[in-house]
Amino acid sequence: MKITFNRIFLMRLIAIVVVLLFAMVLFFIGKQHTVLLDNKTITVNGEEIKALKMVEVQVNKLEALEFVPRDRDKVEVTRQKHTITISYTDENWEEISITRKFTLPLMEEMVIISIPTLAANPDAPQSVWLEKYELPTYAVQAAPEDEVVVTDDLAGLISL
Amino acid sequence: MVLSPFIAIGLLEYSSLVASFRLFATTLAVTVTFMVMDVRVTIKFERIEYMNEKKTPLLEMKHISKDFFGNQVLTDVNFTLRPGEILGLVGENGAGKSTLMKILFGMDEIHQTGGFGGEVLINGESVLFETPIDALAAGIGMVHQEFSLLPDFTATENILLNREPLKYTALSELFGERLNVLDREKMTEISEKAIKRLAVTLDPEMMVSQMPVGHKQFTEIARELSKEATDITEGIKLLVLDEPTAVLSEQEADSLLKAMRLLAESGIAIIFITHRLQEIIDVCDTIMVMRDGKIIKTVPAEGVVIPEIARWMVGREVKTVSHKRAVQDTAEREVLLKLQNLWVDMPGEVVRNVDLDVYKGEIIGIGGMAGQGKLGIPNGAMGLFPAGGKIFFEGKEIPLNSPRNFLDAGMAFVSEDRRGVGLLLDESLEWNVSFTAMQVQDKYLKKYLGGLFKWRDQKAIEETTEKYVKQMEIRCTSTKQKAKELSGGNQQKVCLAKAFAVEPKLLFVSEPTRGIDIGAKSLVLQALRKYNEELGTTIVMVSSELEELRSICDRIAIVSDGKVLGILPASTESAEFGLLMVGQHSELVDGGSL
Amino acid sequence: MTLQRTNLQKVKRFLGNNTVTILFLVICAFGIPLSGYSANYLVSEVVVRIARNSFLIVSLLIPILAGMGLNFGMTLGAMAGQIGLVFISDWGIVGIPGIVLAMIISTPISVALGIWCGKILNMAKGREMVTSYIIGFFMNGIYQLVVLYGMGAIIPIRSNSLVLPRGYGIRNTVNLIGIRKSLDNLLMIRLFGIPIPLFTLVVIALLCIFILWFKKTKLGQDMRAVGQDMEVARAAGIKVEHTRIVSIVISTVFAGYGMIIYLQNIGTLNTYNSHMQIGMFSVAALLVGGATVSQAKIRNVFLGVILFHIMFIVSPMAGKNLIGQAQLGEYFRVFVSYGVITVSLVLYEIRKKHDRGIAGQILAQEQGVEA
Amino acid sequence: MNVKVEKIISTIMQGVKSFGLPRIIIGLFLLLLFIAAPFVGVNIGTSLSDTFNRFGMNAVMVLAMVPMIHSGCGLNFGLPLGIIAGLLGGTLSMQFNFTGPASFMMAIVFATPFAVILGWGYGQLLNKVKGGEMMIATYVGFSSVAFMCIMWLLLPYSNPTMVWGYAGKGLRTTISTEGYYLHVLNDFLSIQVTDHLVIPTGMFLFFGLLALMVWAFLHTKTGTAMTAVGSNRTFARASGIHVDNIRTLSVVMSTWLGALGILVYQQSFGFIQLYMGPFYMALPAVSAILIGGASVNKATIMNVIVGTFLFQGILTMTPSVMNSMINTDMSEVIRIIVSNGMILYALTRKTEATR
Repeated sequence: MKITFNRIFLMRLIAIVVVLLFAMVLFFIGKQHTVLLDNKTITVNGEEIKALKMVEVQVNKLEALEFVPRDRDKVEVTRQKHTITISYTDENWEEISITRKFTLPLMEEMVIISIPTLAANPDAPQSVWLEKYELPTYAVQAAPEDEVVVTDDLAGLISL
Repeated sequence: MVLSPFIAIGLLEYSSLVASFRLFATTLAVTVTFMVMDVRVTIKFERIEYMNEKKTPLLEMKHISKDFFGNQVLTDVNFTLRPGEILGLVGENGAGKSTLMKILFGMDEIHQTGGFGGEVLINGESVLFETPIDALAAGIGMVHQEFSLLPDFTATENILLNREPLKYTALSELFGERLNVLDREKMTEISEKAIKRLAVTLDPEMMVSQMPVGHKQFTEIARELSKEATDITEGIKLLVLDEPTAVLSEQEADSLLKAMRLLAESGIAIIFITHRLQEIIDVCDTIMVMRDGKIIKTVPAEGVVIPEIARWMVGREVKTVSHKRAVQDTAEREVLLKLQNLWVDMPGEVVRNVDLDVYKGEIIGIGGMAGQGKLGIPNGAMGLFPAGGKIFFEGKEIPLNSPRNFLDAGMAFVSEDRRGVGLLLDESLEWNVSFTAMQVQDKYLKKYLGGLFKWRDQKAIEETTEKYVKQMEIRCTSTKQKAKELSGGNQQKVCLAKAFAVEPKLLFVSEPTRGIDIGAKSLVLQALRKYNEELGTTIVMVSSELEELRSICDRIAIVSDGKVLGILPASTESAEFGLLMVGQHSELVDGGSL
Repeated sequence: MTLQRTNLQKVKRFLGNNTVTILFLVICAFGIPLSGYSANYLVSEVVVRIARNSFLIVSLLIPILAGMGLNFGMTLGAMAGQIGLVFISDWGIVGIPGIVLAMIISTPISVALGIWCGKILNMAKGREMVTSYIIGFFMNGIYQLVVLYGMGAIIPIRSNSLVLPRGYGIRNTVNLIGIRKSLDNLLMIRLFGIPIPLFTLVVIALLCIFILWFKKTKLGQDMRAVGQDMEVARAAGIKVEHTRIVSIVISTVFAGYGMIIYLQNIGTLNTYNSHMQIGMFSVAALLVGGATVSQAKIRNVFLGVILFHIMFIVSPMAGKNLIGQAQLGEYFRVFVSYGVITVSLVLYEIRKKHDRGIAGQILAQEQGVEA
Repeated sequence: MNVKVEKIISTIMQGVKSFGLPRIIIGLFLLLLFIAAPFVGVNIGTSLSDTFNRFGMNAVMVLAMVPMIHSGCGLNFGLPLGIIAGLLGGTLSMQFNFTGPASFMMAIVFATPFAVILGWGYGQLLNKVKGGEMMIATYVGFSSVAFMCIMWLLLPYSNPTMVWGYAGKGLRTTISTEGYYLHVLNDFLSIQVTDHLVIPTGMFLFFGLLALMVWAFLHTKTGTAMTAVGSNRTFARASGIHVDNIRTLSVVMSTWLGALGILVYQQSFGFIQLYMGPFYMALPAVSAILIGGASVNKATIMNVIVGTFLFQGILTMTPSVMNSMINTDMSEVIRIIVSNGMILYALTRKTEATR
């Protein structure tokens, strides 16, 4: 095939580039991340940070979640930039509300946010209280038996 | 108006005249000399004027020659065509008209068979068209005999097929200009303009499938006319009409002729190919008669009469009519086959209403122009195409549309379509020769259990095949060879052998020599002749070559427009047949419905 | 030169031309009361199915325009769409962006498969349908090779929920929870208590408008020309082969999009058999709507979806109420689906032959007049 | 010297051409599998035995392609229709409690009228749609299978080994032929060559008998006419042949052979598969005869034998060898690609000038 750099070739090139860019944008805005919210007593650098007694957490404008100690819940979000708002009452019966912005790494399926750490260091960089999370490996090994693949398309005929 | 070659010839004569005058002048008085000089000067002057006026003819074909594998079909054809001139091209089938047009259009067929000799000039420039598309781009249009129209498109859509004016859409930037939208208004405008030039009434929005035939023809012509000059193509300058009136009614034909005159007046040159000679005389400026690949005559149309053209067409007084059987008194002979009101629906070949008596023991020829129905007669009688009417064989009526009854009655048919109907191309010669006889007459079979099992008798088949291979001089490696590997002539012989194996009382032979070389031709004809003489088999032979019919037949029926126009003894002069073919008949005609 | 037809003949011709549709009307007329479903339920089911299936069926229209018959090779597009969905599921792209990205991924695959399919069909002129049907089967083998053995081994797939426990190959079913109904729910309105996925319907409407517009383009005109007579089109300088390939490519690409729309509604992907049946059901629905091998209009699509799917919905229940076996109804609808295609194809061939005989009738008539 | 080499090469090329490139590739592939088999621990005897067995099981169904190809009806994608006749014969024979070899004979007897009637109707239909046979045959096959699904549920069969236990009516999806005609042909005169290699003589003989019948038929007057109809329909018509009748006859023969084919298959396989079982049975048979060198309008008994052996050989050998070699069973995928690829190849080839 002979490639001629005429107008239509250029147009097509531009179109392909635009579509590819658009696909990338879609990747950014459509990628789903699971954010685990954790309210557990945690030890960071030998220093123990206690779980909060009662805390309400809202990510973006999703429904607010309530946590008691040792609670863990998750929210599913798309895009990378998000805000988290936690409101709790401290020992002095003071209502404290912290709002933080955070950015999720693009290829991360799942991250965990430690609410006590965030409450303790509201101004610290996000790496202090947000880290990536991987499912424990035993969950995968729990299903050893091989799945039988049914390639017979007649099955689909009856049950459509 | 006079055609240029004539001028040239005229000039030659004049100049020799002039030379002799000059010779004279040296011995005669000075005044005489002056006079002669004067004449000479005027001639010269005239010539210059002429050359100025028609410096470059629109189309000039010089020394065109063409052969198909050694078979010469065109020899040294020369002619010129000026803008606005209508040239009538006539000739019998196979005279070379269509080959000439194919050369003009640069058809693939020509290039694949080794090109052609000579030169084609357009506006004085030598051109060589690679494809018909090139020819179209140079402003040459052709209207074919078969319509190349799309039935479910309107006239406008057909006229502008693949040349539609477009409206810009943004998507075309991306996907090419084929995604531009058709500009319907402009399309109608262009087609209306083209139709107007023809001065006919034709609804541009009418679907082609619903048009009468004449309108289809006009649509085709309008398509050519609508080709306007663009930067890559030129507007239509030359129009070739290949038998445009063949399918038209008289009225339609008349309006077509009028339209042609109109076009010519607007400067378009037309090459008009037709078998209706009166039309040629009516509409053409010049008539060019071809025969055997040569131009026989090029004359101004004025003052020419039909018999003259017919004579030119059929031409040579044939010396080699190989036999002259005494023409017997036909009234007393037994009628073997009788066709009554036969109609046949065969594509491109309509038989409307044929009445024909075939006498026992004779060879009767059926001739006529292409597409007039001569091929339809045997095909319909045999039942290969839907037919109606009545056939009587030996006094009994034979049901139509049933090949089996036809064969059972003792008739056989050698089809003109060798590859399609005549042969099992993928099977051996043995099968081809023996099949029909085996199926119809239970020949070459061994019977077991009282005829319950009919086993193919390989030995009998081989023997018969070998017999015919010898008898007909079929050139093959063995009787096991596949039919498709044989040459055309040998295939034809196999077809005949197949028919002979049935030992019919009456044999239909359709175009037995089409597409085979001269040697094979005479062998085939001899075989037919011999078969007729030795076994008394009646033969009905259909051929488009009149001379061939005349050389072998007793009587010849001429078919035109799906009807038998007349039957003449084979010994009648060619010119009479020529007249009959073009619809003029004399008193010699002795039968057929007129 | 047309034959004059009596009124009776006209009625006969109308019935003959619409046999399948009328047959279906009768089936539905009997089936609906037998099934005992409420009108409301039926209408909402039919609306769902219109939204789900129309796009796929519309993708069949363009090859018919180009005279290539019913494109059983649309399964190729369905495969491409499924591959797109597998990728976005693996990458975790959800919602509308996921759907659009799946479409973008499916496009080059569809185009490549379409070109290949078109080239093969050009080699098998005159028997496009049976060839495209076998192409579907053949490509299914290649698809399995890629998805069952290539994915996870050569083509990186990270998600454990997709890959078979053995480490490569995609599981039987892929949960499309991320994009499930995201197109349908984007603009869901309720009319008389019937949920209407307006956005999906708008997408389908846009496609229909595109098809109508496409018929007016030069390319559409060329396809019509090629569909009617390849030789005449070629003589006019239209690139016949290329045009035919383009028609198949367009069909394949749309089939891919259609499959994605179809599956976002269903919500689960049966990796190894979703695509195979889709060709058959789409073809059957189109034929039920009154289309033929050589002619199909947009109204055939919608009439077809409605009638075909009413039959589909009611037959198990009708079977149960009539004989006491729901399975009977299930077999019945399979039978009807295939039967419809058979009857349509047979009627088409017979009519083609009949039309060829018309010249003879005219001649006979002429004789009658003259005699 | 050079000329000689060229000559040899051209002879080889000629040979390759006449035998067909796809066949050579498939043949070499099969040979390779047989060579590789001992190295990866697959027993040649068992493999051969399996191949023979499957050859016997399928050969008759492949033979059922021959009459229709000969008469120009194209590849018999409507084979399921014949299979249905066979299924009716088999189930009826069991219903009337014929056992042992008698049940097989009776199955054939019962199947024959169904095959004739169905084949006749199918033939009439195909005569109406000349030129579009293959697509319509495919769908006739499919819709008849779906129709029979309904009938299997409704027909009043009562033999308890055949009907659903809980309902007492409606046939099961698979019915064991044990006690009826299981292995009646397989065991007839079977030869135990080694521990692993058994030759199912009876099945071969049965196939041989049918093949001989077909071969003999093609040498009779009517058989000759059938070949001619397939080779050039117009020629046959011009020779007084009633083309439609010949075509119908060929379809009836194909259908009947299909019915016998499925009975042979069942007696070896051990089960009658009803409902959607026969759905895709046509495709392997079609591709087998194509692999054997047949085209859309030419086929011989030799094509049947070679094709069935190659196709079934590959089906037998690939799973065992591949599994042992790379621990993956890709045979199903290979089967799909090879068989459908073969059909595509045949469909895209320009058929002979006569058609």
